[in-house]
Amino acid sequence: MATLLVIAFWTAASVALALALSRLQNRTSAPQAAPFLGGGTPDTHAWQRYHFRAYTMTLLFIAFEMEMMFMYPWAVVFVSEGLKAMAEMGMFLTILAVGILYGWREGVFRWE
Amino acid sequence: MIDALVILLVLFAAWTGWRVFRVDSMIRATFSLMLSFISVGAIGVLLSAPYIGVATVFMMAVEMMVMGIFMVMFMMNPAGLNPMMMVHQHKLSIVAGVLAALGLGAAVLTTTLPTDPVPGETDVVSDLGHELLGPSMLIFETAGVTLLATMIGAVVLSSRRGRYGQADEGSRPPGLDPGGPPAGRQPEGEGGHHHHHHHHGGH
Amino acid sequence: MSWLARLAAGAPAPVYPVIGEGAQPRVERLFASAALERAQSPRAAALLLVSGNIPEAHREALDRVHDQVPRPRLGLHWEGDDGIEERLLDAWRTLCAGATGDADRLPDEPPNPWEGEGDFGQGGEGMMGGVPYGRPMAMTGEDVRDGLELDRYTARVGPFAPMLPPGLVLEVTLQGDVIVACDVLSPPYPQPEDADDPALCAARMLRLLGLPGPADRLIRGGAAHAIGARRAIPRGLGRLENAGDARMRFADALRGRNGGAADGIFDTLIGLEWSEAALALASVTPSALRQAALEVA
Amino acid sequence: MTTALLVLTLASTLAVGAWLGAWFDRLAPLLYGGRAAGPLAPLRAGAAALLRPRIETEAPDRMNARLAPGWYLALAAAGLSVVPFAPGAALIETPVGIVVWGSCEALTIVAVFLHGWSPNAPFPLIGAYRYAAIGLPVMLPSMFVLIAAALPAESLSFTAIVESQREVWNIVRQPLGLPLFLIVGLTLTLRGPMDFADAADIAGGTSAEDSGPGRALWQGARLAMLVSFSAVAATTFLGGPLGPALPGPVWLWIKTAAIMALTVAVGHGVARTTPSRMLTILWVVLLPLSFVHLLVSGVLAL
Amino acid sequence: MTLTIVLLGAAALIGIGLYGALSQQSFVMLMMGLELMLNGALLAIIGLWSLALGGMPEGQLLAIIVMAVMAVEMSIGFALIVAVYRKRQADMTEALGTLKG
Repeated sequence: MATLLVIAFWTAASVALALALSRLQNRTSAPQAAPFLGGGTPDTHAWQRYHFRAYTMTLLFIAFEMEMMFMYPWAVVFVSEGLKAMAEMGMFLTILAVGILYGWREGVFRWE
Repeated sequence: MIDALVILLVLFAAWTGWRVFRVDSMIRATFSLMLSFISVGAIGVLLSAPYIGVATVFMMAVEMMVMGIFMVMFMMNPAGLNPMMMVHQHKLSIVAGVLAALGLGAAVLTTTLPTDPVPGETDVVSDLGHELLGPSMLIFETAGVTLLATMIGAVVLSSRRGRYGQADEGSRPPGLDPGGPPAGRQPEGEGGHHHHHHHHGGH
Repeated sequence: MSWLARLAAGAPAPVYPVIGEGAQPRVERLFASAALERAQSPRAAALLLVSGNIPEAHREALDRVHDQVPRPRLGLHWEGDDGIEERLLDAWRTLCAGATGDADRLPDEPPNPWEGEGDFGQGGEGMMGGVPYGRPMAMTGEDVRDGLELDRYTARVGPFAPMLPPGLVLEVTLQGDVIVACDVLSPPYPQPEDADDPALCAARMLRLLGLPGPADRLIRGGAAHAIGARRAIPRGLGRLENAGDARMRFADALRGRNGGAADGIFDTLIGLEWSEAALALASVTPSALRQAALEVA
Repeated sequence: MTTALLVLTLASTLAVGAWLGAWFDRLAPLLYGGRAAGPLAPLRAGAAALLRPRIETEAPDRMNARLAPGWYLALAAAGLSVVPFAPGAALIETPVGIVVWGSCEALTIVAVFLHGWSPNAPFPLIGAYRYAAIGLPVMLPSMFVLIAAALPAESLSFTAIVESQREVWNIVRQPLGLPLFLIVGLTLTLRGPMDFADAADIAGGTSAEDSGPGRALWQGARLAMLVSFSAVAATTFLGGPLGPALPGPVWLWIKTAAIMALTVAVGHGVARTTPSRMLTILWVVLLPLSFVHLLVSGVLAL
Repeated sequence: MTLTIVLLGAAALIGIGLYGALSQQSFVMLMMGLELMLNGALLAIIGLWSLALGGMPEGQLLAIIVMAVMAVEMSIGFALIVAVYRKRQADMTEALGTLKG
C-alpha cells in the first residue's frame, strides 16, 4: 500500500507543478500558433494517419517482450534451481531468437 | 483502508474504461485504456500480488504505446478534430453490455465466495518461479512456441514482400458506402474539398 | 526588477538567427564564439537576429518567424558591424527588465475562417471534411517505400528552417517522416565564398549529428573530437556522380577539402527519411547547392 | 517519520541532482574543446525560461500538452523511490523493485510520445514517433541487464541487489552491464546519440513548440530522470550505498554523480545516427550482446 | 467483502468491453473492447487468486497467460489490419463486406 501512496504522492505533486506553471500564458495570435516550419506553412493539420515506418517491428516486439513476464520470476529462482533453470530458459530464448532472426531476414528492423 | 482504496481503483478502472469509447482522440482513448490497466495493476499490488500487479503496468504501458501507434495509423480523423461517433448496432450493444455486467454481477452477489487469502509470509515471486520451472514447465515452453508463431505470423501478414509477390497488387480502397468513391482519399478533379485553394499566403 | 528577472538577465541571450543573403558565415562564426544561446526554434528564443538582405518574396515568412517568437520579443538587424554581441545582450537585459518589445507583424487571422461554422462550430463537417480549427485534414495517397497508403502531409519548409540552408524553401510531402514528394520553391541565398569553408561545412553536419560542441570548436579553428561522427552517416546517402556520398564528402570536409558540384542532389531526396535528407543537403557546399537548386527551381 | 525524511531526501536529491546535471552539461564542452560555464549558469537559464510566456499551438491537445512534462517528472521521482539510500532504506520497499523501475521506463516512452503528440505540429510529431520506434526496443537490453543483476541477488528488489554486492560490485562481475545500461539512460534522458525525440534536424523535436515554463519543466524533468537513472545504475553496478567510512546516502550521492558525469560526457561526444540505422543496431547488435551478457552473468552466478 | 468489490468491478469492465467490441465500427476500436474484457478477466483472476485460492502459484501463471493472450491478440490483430488495409485500404468492419465482391 505504501508503494501506491508514494507513487500517488509524486504524481499529484508533479501534476500540480505542471498545472501551476501552465497558468502563465500570453494570448497567442493565429500566425504565432501556426506550427514552426522555418517560415513556411502547412496545408493540413499535422495530426494524421501517421505512417509509422517501424510498424512490423512493434508487432514483433510485443510478442517478444512477453518473455520478460517469464524471466523475472525465473531470475529469482535461478540460483536455487541451478542448471535446470539455465537449460529451460536457454530453450525458451532460443525459440524466441528464431523469430528475431526471421524478422531480421525479412528486414523489419529498419524504416519500411 | 485497503477496501476504500480498492473501491476507488475499481471505479477509476471502470470510468477510464468507459472513456475509451467516449473520447474523440484515439490517443486519449488508448491511454485511457492504459490508465484502466494501471489501476487493475495497482489493485494487484494492494492484494499481495506485487509481481503480477507491477508487471501489468509494465506490459500494458508498452502494449498501449503500440496500440496508440496503430490506432492513429488506421483510424480516420485520429485526433478527433471533428467530433464523431463511429458505432453500429448501438442500442443492441448497450443492452448486451449492461446485461453481461448485470448477469456477472448477480452471479458474484449470489455465490458464497470462499475466503482463503494468500498467507502473509509467502514469497509469491519465487513461488511463481518454481512453478514455471517445475510443474508448469510445459506451459512455459508452449508459450515460447506460441510467441514464436505469433512473431512469424505478424511479420508474414504485415510486411509487403510476400512469397507470392507484393501484397498490395491490384488493391483499391473501398468506399464508405458500397460502390462509392474511395474513402479518405483526396478526391480527384472537380467537386472535391478544394483543399489546395484554401491555403493562406506565404508561398 | 524581481530577483528572478535579475537572475535571468545573466543568462546567455536566447537568439533565433534569421540568415539572409551573404550572412551565413558571419552568423555561424558569431554563435560559435559568443556567449549566446542559438535557439533551435523561435519558441525557445526571445530575440530575433536578422542578418543580411531578405528578398521581398520572403518578407511574409520573416514576419511569421518574427511572430512565432513569444512576446515580449525584440528583433535586431545586423550587417556585419562590430559589437553585435553587446547589442544582443543589451536587448536581452531590456526584455528581462520588463520591456514590452515588438508587436506582432502579421494580422491575427486564422488560415481559414472556421469559428461557428460546421457541425459543432469547430469548422469541420462529417468525419474528415471541412476546416476544423482553420485547417483541413490530411488525406491518403501513394507511398513510395512500402506501399501502405496512409496520409500525406504537405508543407513548405524554409526559408529560415534551422536544419536547411538559409533561403531554401522546399515544398515537401511526407508520409510519416519519409519524403514522398519534394519541390524546390526557392533556391538558397547567395553566400560569400567563405561559406564554402570546409570547417563550416563539416560543422553544419556535426550539428545535425547532435554534436554542437565539437562543431563550435571546429569553427573556432580547432579539431573536432567526436566519436563515430563519420560512421553515423549512412553509406550511400546522397550519392552523386563524381562527388561520392555524404559520408565521403563529410570526411573530405574534415580534411579541409571541398566537394565539387551537387547537381541532382534534390532528386536523391525522394524516399529518404527526413533526417537523412537534412544530412544529404548539409553535405554539399552552399554554392554547389545553390547551383543545383537553380537548375531545378 | 522515516517516510517523511526519505521523501524530503528524495526531493532534494532530485533538485540538487538536476542542478548538478545541468552544470555538467555546461562543463562537458571542456572535454571537447569548448568553454565551460559557472555553477550559476543552470539557475540563470532556468530563470530565463520561467520568465518567458507559454504559447499555445493551433488546436493542441491541451490537457496532454500541459501534463506531459509533469508525467515525466513524476516517473523520475517514482523511479528514484525504489533506490535504497542506505542498506535496507528505500522509500518504496518492494520485492519487485526492478519491475517498478521497468514500468517507469516504459511509461517514459508514453510521456515523451504525448509531449510530441500534443502540440499538433509536424516536427514534434516526427520526434514522438521516432522516440517510440527507438525507445521500445531499448527496453529489451534494459530488462536483460537488470535481470542479470537480479540473478546473484536471487531477488528483484534493489535492496537485495545492493546486499549481493557486499563482496564484489556488479561492475566487476558483469562488465557488459553498465555500457548497455548507459544506452538505456541516454534514451530515457533524451541525450546525445539516443536523442531521437529532441533532435536538431527536427528543430528540437518534441520540444520544438515549447516555450516558457513548460519548456523549463520539460528540461527539468529530463535532468531529474538523469538523476534517477544514475542512481539506479549506481545501485545496480556500483553497490549503491555500500562503502567504507562515509554514511550510505553520501556514497550513493557520490556514485550517482559519477554516473551522471559519465552519461553527460558520452551524450556530448558521440554522434547520433539516423533512426533507421539505430533501430537495426539495437536489434542486431545490442540485443545479442544482452543475450551474451545474461548468459555470462548466469554462468558466473551459479 | 474486498473480493465482492473486485469481482463486481471485473463484471463492469467486461460489460463495458463487450459494449465496445459490439458497437465499434472500426477494427482497432473493436480490439480495444476485447482488451478491456481481458482486463476484467485479469482483475477477476487477481482477486480470486489473492483472496479465495490461498495463493496457489497456478493463479499467477493464469494471469500471465491472460497477458500473453493479449499480446498475441494484439500482434496478430494489428498484422491482420495491416494486411487488409494494404489490400483494400479498409479499416472498418462494414467496409470489409466489399471484400466479398
